[in-house]
Amino acid sequence: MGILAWITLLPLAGALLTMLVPREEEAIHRGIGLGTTIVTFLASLFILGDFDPAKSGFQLEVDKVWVESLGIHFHLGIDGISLWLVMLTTFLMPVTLLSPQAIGTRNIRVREFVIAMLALEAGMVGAFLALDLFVFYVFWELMLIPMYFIIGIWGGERRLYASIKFVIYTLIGSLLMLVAILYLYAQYHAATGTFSFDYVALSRLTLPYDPQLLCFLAFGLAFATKIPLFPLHTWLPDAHVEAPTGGSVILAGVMLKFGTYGFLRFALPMFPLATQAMAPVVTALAVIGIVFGALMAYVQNDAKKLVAYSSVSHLGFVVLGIMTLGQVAVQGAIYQMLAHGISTGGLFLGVGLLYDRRHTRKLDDFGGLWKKIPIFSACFLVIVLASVGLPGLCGFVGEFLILIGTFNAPAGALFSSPKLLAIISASAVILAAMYLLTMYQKIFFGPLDNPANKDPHVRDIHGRERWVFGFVIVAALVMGIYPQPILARSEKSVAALISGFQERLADAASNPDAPAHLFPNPSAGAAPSAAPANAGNSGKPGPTAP
Amino acid sequence: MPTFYYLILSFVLFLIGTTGVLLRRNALVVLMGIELQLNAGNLAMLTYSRALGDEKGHVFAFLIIALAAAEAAVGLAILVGLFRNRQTINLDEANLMKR
Amino acid sequence: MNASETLFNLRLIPLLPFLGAAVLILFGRRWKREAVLTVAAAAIGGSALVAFDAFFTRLPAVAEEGGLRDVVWTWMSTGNLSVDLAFRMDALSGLLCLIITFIGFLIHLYSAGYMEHDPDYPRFFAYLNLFCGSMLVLVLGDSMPVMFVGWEGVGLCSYLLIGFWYHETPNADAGKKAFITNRIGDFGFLIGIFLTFQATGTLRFSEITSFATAGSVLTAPAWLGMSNAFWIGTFLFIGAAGKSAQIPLYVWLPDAMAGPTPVSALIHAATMVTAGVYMVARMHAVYVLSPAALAIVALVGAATALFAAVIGFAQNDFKKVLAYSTVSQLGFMFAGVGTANFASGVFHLYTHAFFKAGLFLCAGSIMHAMSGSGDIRKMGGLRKLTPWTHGVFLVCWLAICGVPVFSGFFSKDAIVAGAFATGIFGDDLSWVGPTVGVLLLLAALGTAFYMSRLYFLVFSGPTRADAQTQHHIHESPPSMVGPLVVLAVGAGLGGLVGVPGGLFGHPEWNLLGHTLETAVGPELDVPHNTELLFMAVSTVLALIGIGLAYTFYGGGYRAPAQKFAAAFPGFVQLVRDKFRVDELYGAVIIRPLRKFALALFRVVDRVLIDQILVGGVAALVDVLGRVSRAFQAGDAQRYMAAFAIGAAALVFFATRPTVPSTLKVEVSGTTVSVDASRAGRASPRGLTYAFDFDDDGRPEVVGLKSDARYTYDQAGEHTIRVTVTDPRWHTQSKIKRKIDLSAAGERK
Amino acid sequence: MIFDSSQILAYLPMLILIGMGCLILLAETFATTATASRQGLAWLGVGGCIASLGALLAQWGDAGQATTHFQGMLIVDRMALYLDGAFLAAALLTLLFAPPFLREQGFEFGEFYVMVLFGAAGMMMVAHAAHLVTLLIGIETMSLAAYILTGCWRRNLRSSEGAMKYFLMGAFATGFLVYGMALVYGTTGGELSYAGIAGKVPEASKNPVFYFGEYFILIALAFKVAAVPFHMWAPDAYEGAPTPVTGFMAAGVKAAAFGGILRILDTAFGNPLLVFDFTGWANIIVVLAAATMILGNLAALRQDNIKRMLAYSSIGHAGYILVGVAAMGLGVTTAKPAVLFYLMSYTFTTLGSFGVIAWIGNRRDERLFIDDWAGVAQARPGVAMAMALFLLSLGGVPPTGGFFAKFFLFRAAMESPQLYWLVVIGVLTSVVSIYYYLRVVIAMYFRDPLRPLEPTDAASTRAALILTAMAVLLLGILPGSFIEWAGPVIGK
Repeated sequence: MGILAWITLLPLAGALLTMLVPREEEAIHRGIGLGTTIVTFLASLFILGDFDPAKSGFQLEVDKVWVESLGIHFHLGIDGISLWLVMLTTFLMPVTLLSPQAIGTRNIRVREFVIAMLALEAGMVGAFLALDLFVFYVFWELMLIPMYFIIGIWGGERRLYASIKFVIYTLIGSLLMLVAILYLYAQYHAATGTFSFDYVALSRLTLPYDPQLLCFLAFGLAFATKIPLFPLHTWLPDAHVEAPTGGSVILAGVMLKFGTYGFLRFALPMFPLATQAMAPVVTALAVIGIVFGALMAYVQNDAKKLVAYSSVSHLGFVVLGIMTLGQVAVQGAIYQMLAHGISTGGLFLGVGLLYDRRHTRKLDDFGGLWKKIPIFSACFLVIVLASVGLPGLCGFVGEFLILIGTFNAPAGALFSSPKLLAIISASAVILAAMYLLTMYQKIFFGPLDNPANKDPHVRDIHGRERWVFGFVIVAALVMGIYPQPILARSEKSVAALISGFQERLADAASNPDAPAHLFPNPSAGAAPSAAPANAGNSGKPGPTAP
Repeated sequence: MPTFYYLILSFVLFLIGTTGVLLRRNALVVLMGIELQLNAGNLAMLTYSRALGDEKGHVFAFLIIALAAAEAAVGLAILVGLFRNRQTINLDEANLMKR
Repeated sequence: MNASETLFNLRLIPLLPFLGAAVLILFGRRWKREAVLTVAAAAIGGSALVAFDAFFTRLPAVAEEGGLRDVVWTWMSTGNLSVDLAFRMDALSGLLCLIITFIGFLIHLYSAGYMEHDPDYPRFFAYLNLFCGSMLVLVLGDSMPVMFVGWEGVGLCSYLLIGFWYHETPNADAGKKAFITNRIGDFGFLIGIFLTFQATGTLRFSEITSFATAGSVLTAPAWLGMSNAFWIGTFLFIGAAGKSAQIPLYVWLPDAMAGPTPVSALIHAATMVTAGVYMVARMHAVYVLSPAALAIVALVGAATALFAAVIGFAQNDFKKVLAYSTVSQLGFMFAGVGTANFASGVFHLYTHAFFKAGLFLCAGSIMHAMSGSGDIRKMGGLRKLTPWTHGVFLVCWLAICGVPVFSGFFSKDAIVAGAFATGIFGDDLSWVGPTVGVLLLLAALGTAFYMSRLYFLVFSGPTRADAQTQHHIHESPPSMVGPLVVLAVGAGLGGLVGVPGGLFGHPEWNLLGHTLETAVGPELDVPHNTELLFMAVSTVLALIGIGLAYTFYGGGYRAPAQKFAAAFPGFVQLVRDKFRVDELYGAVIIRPLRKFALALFRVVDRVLIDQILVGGVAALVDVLGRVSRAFQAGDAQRYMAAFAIGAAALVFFATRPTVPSTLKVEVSGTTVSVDASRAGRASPRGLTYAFDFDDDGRPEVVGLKSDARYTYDQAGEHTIRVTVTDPRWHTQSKIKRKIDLSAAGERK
Repeated sequence: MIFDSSQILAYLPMLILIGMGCLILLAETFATTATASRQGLAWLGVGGCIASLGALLAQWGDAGQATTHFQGMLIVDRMALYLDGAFLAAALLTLLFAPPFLREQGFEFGEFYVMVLFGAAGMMMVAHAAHLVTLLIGIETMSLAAYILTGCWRRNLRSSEGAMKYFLMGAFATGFLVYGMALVYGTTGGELSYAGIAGKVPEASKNPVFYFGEYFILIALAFKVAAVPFHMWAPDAYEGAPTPVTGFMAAGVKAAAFGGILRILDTAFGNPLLVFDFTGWANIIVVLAAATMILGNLAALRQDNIKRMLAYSSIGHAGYILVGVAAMGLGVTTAKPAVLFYLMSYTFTTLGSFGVIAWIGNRRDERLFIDDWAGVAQARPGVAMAMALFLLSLGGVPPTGGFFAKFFLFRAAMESPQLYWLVVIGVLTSVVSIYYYLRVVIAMYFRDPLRPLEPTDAASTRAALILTAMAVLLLGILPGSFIEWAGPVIGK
């Protein structure tokens, strides 16, 4: 078995192991959870070592037959796009489990929590790595269940409502995606006479315009809900507020990325015509989300809700970057996904710690905490600033690349006025400072006048907590100062993706009503040189909507 | 066209049976309605059998008669059970389970 | 680009303060104060040594070729964008480096005394080091993004230091205000970066400079008829206005005085706030391509200079007066660079750094003496009580007023004379230069007035402080006075490096201009007569200002001052309230924004999406669920009835011939052809189609074919009825359609 | 009429069940009232099922080619044997789940086990039927057993009421079935075997009466699978029946009826003349499927009684399976295996879930309301996990058999463009279904217990639960062989 299969299955093995330990041994459960995730992280470092940045295609592939007669293969592979998302997952997991607050205030059923988190990790890693659409779908659904339990069992007051909302929102989209996958499968069979769910094979399929649009909408709905794109975002604040800290961290840090990752990996390359037609809508929603999320965050009094809405805003940037389909912006979008994982994960860890100390998340209940817990305050400040997008920390690089890439996208390529969109989006740098600093100030600055804040229980971070925040801060700093290693490894894959998209678009646009057929040259033929990202797609009129 | 008349008769019987099932409240009478339906089937079967000169229809009719008997046996047992529990076999009074 | 770029460990210059900050943050809490100070001062001192070494021994040799460059590593490189984490020192950034490290070092020393009793001593020095590092990144940045790192970094430090005494809400608010206002500027800066990248394809300053030539794409019209250079310049200037507190983004700077005074001296007077000026100078090559952009810079600068000076007339807080003075002086600098007189703008930046830092440190020293109060109404007579401070303040005061020989005289004069003499604006905008000049002269008069007012109210006459405070008044410790004296020397004599040597036939006497020439182009050539004229005029104005102030405030509040206040109470109050700009912003922007967001949250997010859209679907499903349950009434006979009805319906509908939902009708003239087959399906076997075209009940066409043609006698409205019959069942389906022939004909 | 040993052997599974049933009847007369001897009866039944399963497996290899026996009345093919496996599993699991339940509720009779065995035999007959006579006999055997099982909880009001409703409506449907058979018989010129009917269809389809016959048979079978609008017996009968019986009914009766539908529609009425066009049954099935999916799942939403909720859910599942039947009608060859796989997976899942429901209650406290399930996961994590697995499988969430079942089914349906909209309805109603399945999960996992749990615990229940859970997981992780046994998965 290849390393990819290992890191997918390791967490599952850990979960099984945890099941075997008696319920009372909570320390052992935590130990197994932490140990498994750390081992997984170390294993994922091997991927990093084996990864060849000069290749654009998939590497380290694992391909095992699952259901032979249907052409379902347990096919995993990694490229520059998924590489870092997997690393993010394997990094955030041990950090989260290290945090004593991960399980939240309902400190019960540690064993189940560890099992759920490990199953979640397996689902997430698998979904990032899956190269078979069916396997992707299975993992996609698989991560839903543990997260549902995490919210529902260890969540807050309204956890039932939040968990069911989360599931229903996500399922509607994902089941329609399943229908679209099945449709692709049938069309692929019609075009070639063979059955396959293989990503590489299916992504060569060029559909006529109308089915493309429907498939794009089906996939897009699943992804847009996950991101979440305005106006599908209302599950997010609820889910985040109710989820325990660990759940929030993973939900915001990794799971939201599946939406954007899905767009990048599936929706765009497979349905170029539909992408072209829908780009104005999607980007408009993204930009609305950027501003809207920021404004919503601005008026929240609940720290977790505020951070949740900030995710809506930040993920809007990612969508914007992806939809430009320019090298710089897409790279920025990938980077922003990682940065958001680190910074927002850190924010949730921080808010979780505050809740642990104070049993409230209302900003008005805090004030002057710096005096009481200076080390944590400093750590939290760094994370807040990373989220604000301060240069030198992780948040800046992604936002900068997205905005500069969007700004310089050729007008009319995918949407009419990229400059305007970039300018509107850039206003979020102001709004981000407004809401995050307001939050920070309300918590840590001002007089320490609330007696509850003077309670001796409000301790500064110590022990494991220091390591948790230390890891997050180091990651944020390193990613802010030296992003190039990350960018360099995704460079080729992104370039291939974009040039492949352009070629596919040209192929599909040449006759939008042609029956489903295979695009002659799969992504392997994509020019590996850092192709001028925006060349070639200018002036090609999109098909009119039906 | 005597065959046709018999068929009409069987259909009328079927309708009468159905009507009885739908309108009468007493479970026993409803059971009778069902028997009527089965016998309408019997009649149609026999009519065709006779018209076609085919023996299978007769056999089938015997089968249906046996079946009706079995059903009646089981059904009556069930109704007895119901009556024991409720002291009535009026259908509209047995509506403990709904919605 | 330049083959002869020389590598030099420039990275050490910002790195040392950063390391100092990191060490202090991680370990400082457990250290003694001496150790903290040693680390902090060593960090910035070491940085200063490297900077001086680089500037004086390494730079001259390569200044002509673009200066020293140090690439740490590739920062971001993807697609056509490539940004190195690289530093570059040329004359301009070198000069700034010297100012920052030198004044920064002095202020570290000064703070040792000033912050002596503060419990957060290590945190303060950590911030200070962090600031110095960021500021050095800002000036040494080789490309716009790297500069932006420093740009935001100093904003952060400013935020942290303003809110240093965070436990008081106004301080924290002031910090936040500073950061957010700066962010508005940063927004402009970002757009400027994007535009630059789009136009030039690079973000390195040296490449931008060599790209920016008259015929390049920068001068091509881009949007609204203005050139790329104009938009780049304008957006960058928004950034500069935010950082350097120009109209309309100046509001944060006066509030920033909530921070410790050394911070005000270093950040909000000498270094950070001048970053905007530095940036305009750095981008001079682009700016000179767009006189219109320069005009905006110059006019905003001049207007700010005057406006802030006027506000300075009526402020009663020592540091507030100095703050508005800073805003005003920054306006001078922008007017300087805005008239394409970049060297003079930088020159003023340099002199201002000394005298304003000196003034602020004096303010700190005096507030130290006055038990922390900065209310000048309660001061007076401090000349004797704090002699050293007085002496330093005197020098700096004369420098800022523009009294000859003192540093401010030369730099201010260079700007004013340049404004009148500049030819950059061409014919269309020729009015800009003189307008700017006149505004600046008025501002200079105002400067002399309010600074003199400050001087007289604080130092002359009898003291107005209450007895208890008076008792405590004392001169500051040597660690504070020492730096003051050094700054006073700089403020007094610093102008000599930029004397207009041309007047005396020795242009090389203008050391500064000569040095900067490699970085920002040659100094503006001002005719000797003009130069002399404005030297005279500004000297006279300075003296008038001082005299006027003496009349009003010499030795305390004199009768004319009181009379004036009594005569125009409204105006005086308005000025004292800073023209109520903050309130205006609050009412027009900030509160409406919050209300808007709140309304959006309540209406769109909660009600529209969550309740109506999502809740609506859920409620609909729920209602359907209840309805579905309602069928199940518990009565077995109803169940059987449903069974029977269902069976009947099934049989009924399964035996109806299917017809399309609408008839397909094609019209040509008065001839119609009708197709009653279901879309895409072959005609079902055995069905009879009857077409009744004239609505008389009798079909015109009857047959097995599902389509028919018919020609009407006349146009008008007709109804077509089609009856489909299945002969086996004698079941029928009917469909009809109305057509309007005349209209249809016309449509064709 | 010639009997030879091969014919007997072919029906050995069925015969073993019947024989074992008779044996139990006999044995009961000798059985004492002691619990142990009653238990022995159940184990006899289990033994019968296992023997029958063995006989089934023995002939699996030969069944690759379909063979008819008894002059075309019965047929042995892979589909029938596959379904037989499901029936046997249902019977076996029922015999494992039921005894503790019956003992606890105080009506442990040997006849119960006999009826389960006879019912299973009837189901087999339906699956093997290639003739209207055998179809009728099979359906009636199965149904009569089911009526009795429903009503056997004599002291229970709901049981007798449910049995009465089930019986009356069932008999009513039988009336339709018999009448329909008569009409088909007559209009085809005296044909009763499927092959014979199929041969006469071109002629008979000219006669409208033939369609009446066809529709009536269809309606009767639709009644058995509880398709809307012929579903109304199901909630009441499911609620009233003793819980293990509910599982048996929901799984076995449904699977058998679908087996009958598949075969009769595929062979007797498989002529395109009858499938397509406005009079075609494909139309009817499509409409029934849509209505069944929607109504079943919506009505389940508001149920608080878990048995009733699962009853409505089983109606919904009938809708999904009807999608497969429609796909088969539209010429999708892969639809039939998908339906079979669905039935197999549904059998295990349903039996498992009703097994847990039977397990959780006791004589005083049946715990049939969802609120009663609060905190089960804390008291008994293993059973809660099994139940969650079953519910997720019913909802079609990986990695469970239910997921693959839906997946195969929808995949097959997607081969026919006319069914896209049906698939979309299918997935949307699945989302709805997830909502109500999760209500139970919520109660079990997310709520704190209200009162201590006193389940009807027994080794056989545990064994059965482990079996079902493993089967559901196995079907969800390695579905390959199971779907391939069901028939060709790749069309065209």
